[in-house]
Amino acid sequence: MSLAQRIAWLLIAVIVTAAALASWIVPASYDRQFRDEIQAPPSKAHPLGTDELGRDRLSRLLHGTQVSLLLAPAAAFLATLLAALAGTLAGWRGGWLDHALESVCDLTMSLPWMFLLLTVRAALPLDVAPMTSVAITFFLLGALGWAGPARVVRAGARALRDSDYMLMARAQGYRGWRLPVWHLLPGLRPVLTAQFWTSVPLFILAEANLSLLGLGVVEPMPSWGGLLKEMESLPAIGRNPWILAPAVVLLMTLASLYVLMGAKEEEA
Amino acid sequence: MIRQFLLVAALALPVAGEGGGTLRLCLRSEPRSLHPLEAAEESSETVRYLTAGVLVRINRQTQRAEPELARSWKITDGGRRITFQLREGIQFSDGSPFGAQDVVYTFAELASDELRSPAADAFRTAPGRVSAKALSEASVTILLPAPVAGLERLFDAVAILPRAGRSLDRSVLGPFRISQHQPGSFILLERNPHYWKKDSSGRKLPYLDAVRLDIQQNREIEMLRFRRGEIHMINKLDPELFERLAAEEPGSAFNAGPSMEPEQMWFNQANGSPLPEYKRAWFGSRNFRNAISHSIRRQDLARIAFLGRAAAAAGPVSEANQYWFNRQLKPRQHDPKLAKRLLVSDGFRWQGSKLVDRGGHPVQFSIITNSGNKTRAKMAALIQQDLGEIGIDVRITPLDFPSLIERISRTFQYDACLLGLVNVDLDPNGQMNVWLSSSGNHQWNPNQKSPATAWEAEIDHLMRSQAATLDPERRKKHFDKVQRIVWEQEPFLYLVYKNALAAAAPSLRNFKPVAMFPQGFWNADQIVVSSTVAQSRR
Amino acid sequence: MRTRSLCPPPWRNRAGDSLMNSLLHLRISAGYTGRPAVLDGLDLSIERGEILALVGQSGSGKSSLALAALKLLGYKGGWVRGEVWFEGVDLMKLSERDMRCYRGRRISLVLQSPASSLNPWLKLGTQFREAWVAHRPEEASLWRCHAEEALEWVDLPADFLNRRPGQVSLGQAQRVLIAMAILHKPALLIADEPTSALDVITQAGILQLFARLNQQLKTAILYISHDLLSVASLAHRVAILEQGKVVDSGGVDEIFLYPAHPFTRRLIAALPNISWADSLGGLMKGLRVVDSEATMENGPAFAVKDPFAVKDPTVTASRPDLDSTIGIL
Amino acid sequence: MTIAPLVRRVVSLPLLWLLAGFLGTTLIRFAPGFAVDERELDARLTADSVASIRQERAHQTNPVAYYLSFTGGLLSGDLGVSRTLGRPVRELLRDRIPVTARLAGWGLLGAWGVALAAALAPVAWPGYGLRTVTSLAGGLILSIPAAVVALIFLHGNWPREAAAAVVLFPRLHNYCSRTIDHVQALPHVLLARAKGARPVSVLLRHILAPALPQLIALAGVSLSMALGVCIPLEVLCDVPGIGQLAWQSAMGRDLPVLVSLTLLTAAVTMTANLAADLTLFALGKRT
Repeated sequence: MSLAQRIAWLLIAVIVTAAALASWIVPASYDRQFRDEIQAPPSKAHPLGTDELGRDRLSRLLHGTQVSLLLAPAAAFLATLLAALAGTLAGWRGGWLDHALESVCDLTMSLPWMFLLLTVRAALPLDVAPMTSVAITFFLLGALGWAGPARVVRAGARALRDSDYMLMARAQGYRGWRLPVWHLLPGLRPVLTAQFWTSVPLFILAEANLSLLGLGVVEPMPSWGGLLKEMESLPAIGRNPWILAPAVVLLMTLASLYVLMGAKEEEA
Repeated sequence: MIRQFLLVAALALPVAGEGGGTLRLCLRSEPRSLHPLEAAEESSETVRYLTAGVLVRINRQTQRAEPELARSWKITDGGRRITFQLREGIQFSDGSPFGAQDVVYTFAELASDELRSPAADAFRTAPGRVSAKALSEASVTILLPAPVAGLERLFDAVAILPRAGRSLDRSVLGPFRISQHQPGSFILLERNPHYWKKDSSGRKLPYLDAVRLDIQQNREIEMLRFRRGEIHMINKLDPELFERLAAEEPGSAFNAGPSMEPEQMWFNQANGSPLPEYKRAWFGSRNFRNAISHSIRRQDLARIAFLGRAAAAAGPVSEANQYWFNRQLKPRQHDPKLAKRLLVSDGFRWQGSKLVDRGGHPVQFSIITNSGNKTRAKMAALIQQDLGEIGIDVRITPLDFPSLIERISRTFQYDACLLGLVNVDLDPNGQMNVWLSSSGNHQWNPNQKSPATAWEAEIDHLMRSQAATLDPERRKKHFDKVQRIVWEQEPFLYLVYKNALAAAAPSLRNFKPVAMFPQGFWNADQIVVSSTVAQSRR
Repeated sequence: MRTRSLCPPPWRNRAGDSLMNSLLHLRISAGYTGRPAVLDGLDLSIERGEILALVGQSGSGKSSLALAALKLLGYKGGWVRGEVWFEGVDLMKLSERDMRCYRGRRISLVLQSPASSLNPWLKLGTQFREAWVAHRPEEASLWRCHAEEALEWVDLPADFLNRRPGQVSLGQAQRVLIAMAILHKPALLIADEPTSALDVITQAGILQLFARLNQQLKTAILYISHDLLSVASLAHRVAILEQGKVVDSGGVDEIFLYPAHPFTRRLIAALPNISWADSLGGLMKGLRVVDSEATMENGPAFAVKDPFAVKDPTVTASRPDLDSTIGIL
Repeated sequence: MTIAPLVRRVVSLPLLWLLAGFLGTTLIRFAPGFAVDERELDARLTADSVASIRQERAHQTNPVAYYLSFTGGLLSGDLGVSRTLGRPVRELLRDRIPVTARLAGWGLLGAWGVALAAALAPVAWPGYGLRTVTSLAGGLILSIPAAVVALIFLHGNWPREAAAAVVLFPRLHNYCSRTIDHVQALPHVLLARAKGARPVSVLLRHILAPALPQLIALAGVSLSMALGVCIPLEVLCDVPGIGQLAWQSAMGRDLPVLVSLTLLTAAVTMTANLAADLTLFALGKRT
């Protein structure tokens, strides 16, 4: 294992542990408002300072990490899974099915899904638990984000379908659904992993944007997306650079994942 | 240093022959309509304010009606008729003369059935039509279907149009006229060469050569452009941006004191709402509402959400409204003991730290608010914690505006709503639709066939009587009573009045912001952009 | 565009260098980042005009060595350390730009998979032209003439220049690649398992071609393969690669008939038993070198330098029944 | 690929396009707050006025009927009148499409340039850790909200097109670099290098050209990506383009505008993808 990989593992381990142990290691609950210490700079009591409502930033960061690390990959996984299924099916079966899926992709990519999200919000009761509403958000994002990747997967599946090793698999007597599932999907793994990792940060950010529609993470629950949105008041960052902490953590997580993923691919 | 300079500058006026420069500021949305009679929201009203000539102008500083195109007026027929004596020798911006026919034409347009705007609706207090008749070339009489108290104030919003056949864009009576409109981008107003007003030294107003209104939604960017010197003025500045500016350029930050726009919260008491019976009982109880009100730390809302640039609110009228403010009402103090007492008297009790009602239902409700408003989101979070302290579980749900409106006006699927109201009219008649129980804008329980409660019936009565009398003293007494009932019953929990904050470049002279619309440029015809200072800034 | 004159004449000897006598002398370690070294202190030299076969199991670093010699390993995510002496110059010290003057001009490469070694998007002619112009920009217009000559060497008609890679067979593709490799009459041709993707008949043709190139163009060939049969028929010398080191080397006969190193023995023993060894011997004996052009065309498929120009009599003695095997062949 | 499926696609495209419009209409129609107007909250309006404002939207409540009348108007080039801005949709689009086209076009051009450069650089100069640098840069930019990128560019007073390019870059880079890595690992690239081919030639002829099919497919997708990116950029930077219009109309549930925009997006997406496929087909025939 190279040094970079060691560092990557270490970082991931630290971030995951810190998030998992958030409730124990932070000085205060993420929603506790220290109203006399608003926008406080980092101190012993609040290592990353406090936010506009006097809430401990470190606590919010770690709890937000919990939410985002759990749900964004889940959404990315869902999207990738759907893309894999649709793409493989289209690329594998070809013919009218391919044609139909192509059309559905085209449709999916051009419809104003925002309104569906709004409709879902309207259908939900207003007082659903914050976590439920976040989970629903991510689920919807995942369920809607498959079309673009599906096209890519389809192209890959096409190429693989005609490859020698698929022929081998056929020669070995595989047939029916086993063929695409056991032989095509593994072949598509690089495409799918790439897809997966690219979409994780996109989902994190999409969640932040959805808060605007009332479908994201709601007060007082934190999430990376919501914390990243604080960066929108740029001049404030100049004076309180610790606002960047969530971005740094996200970047470290992503960078580590890239390094580890790269290593995995080289092995493969 | 800058401050001192400003004091000197404020007296300085442009030297004869020198232009007053171009004033640049931002509109926060594309105006819905540039037709002055249709103006209904802030952007359109801004354009109307800057371009339109009116018969009577409410002086934004003194809050009194002053003669404008009308030299004088007289109200007769118990408040149904108003007769104006017009100024003579006034020309439209295209040079054509202004006369009684223009006023008659304007009111004929205003009475048109298709026209749906606040300016028009203000005259539709009863069935029937408004009719205007020219008595002479310089005198007009206008007859209303029913008496209106404070009638003259309505004319502040009525732009006088040129009589039929002339271009609406080119012929205006206000200090500026539209010279260029790039939809979605900007509106350029140029000086009206035939504007009738002159300053004390006899120099023609306005001083400014032009006003450029850039359409700019984002507040951060507006601030950024201000710092760069690209715009000269910001109205209704966010507290956060104000603080930043005050720290860095104290001479540019102006605080005109509490505005007229309250932040308020109310519970859903609508008849047709799908709420469970026990929630209706909570929200319908005065004790419950008062208890909630006493549990909220208004000082914290002002201090934290508004960074101290707001004042705790007691009622629907802020102290900025000099005449109608009810000085006897004080904002409700944070008093958890009193709140608990009130709750106990209604049969509420605590299970552990959680509040439950008589039937054992845990007290939990959601507050909806419009998404994208940072200050309101902060208020909601503060309220959430405040109410959490007495064992109430509050959920905050930000919704986009149409969804929110649908819930509060159609489906009534909500528990409580946190919203700010825009109050442009000083007169209580402007709030008539809010207080009449039969009205659709009676938010907590709209469109009632008959008043649901005795106190609502009393408000109805008081509002009607204040509108029926012309005696300002008696009107004030009635409306003070309305304010007191509202304070006692709290159908609306008034939280804070945010301050009217503004930013103005040092190059601006005669900048005197007020709390009332249009805050910074109410005296636009007298503002000067000094080119020397503007250059040195760059 | 850079002109050729900026490149140092690569074949000029540098006096006083002990390594300059060999055509190519490698003393290198190489590997891929994040993994154990593939080549570990490897020492290998190849003389002018010689065919050296490099034999080893798959994964022993044979292909890495081929790339390392051309300093191409970096493009595969690998690293090389050590010295690569070629015609008296340490290639490791050359810049990438100078290195390019060697690639394709003094040292050529032929790869295992002819199908994918040709850019499917370009006409063969274009690819020839590129190979030519890369080193002779001043004579760019002459590319066709030289390409046709090279094609003639590999027995392909000139109209191949107009074809696309998709329009030629596997064997033809490999010949095209070889033609491209000899375009500049290089001193050294590195062939990395050039026949493994081909059928037996085609293989034979290619091997024959290598032998002819070696003889007529005096091109030294580094023949990398695990196909012992082809090694035996083609190479002058064999080097055995195991775990990144050359563990055994010597003349073909020495290695095959008297394998000294245990690994070599294992390698030989893995050949299909007696009959294989027999046929091997027979092959070596039977395919005596045919020098003339005439025999090239009509004679046996393999043209090999006679490995049995024997000094050691025991070799023949121990294999009494060789003649009969020839009959079978 | 044979020509038959392509022909079928070209033929079915208009139908699909109309379907997209209809589905869009339906989605918008059933979104909450469809029938409301902000003006209803204006206490200065009389009950009659509010009622008549409510009435204005009544005829748009049946999506089928509305869409039929909309497509009817479409035939004569009439896209209806925006209900929030009060102007004909056609005029709005005419004013705004060039603005967005410029923004998205330059943004795409820049993003593609940088993405390709970032994907090719590690191939041209291997072993300097360039790959790590570029993918980290991509990851970094990917994790900055588009709104923040827009604000940074506004603060720096840099062109908005560059902001669009920055937002688009990481989304393209990942695919580009993967495709190019894949191609550059093919033997013919190695062989081209072994021939001594000039690096530029290796990059262009031996790496970029074979990667073209995937890149073209991505180019098709990137067009709709660019439209998506234009929304936050235009809203934040107040660029009077399609993206800003889309956002404003969404907030106002402006059905005529939104349906037109849906059709526009669908047309762009579908033609881009079709164009990509046709190009591939043409290229496929050549090889």
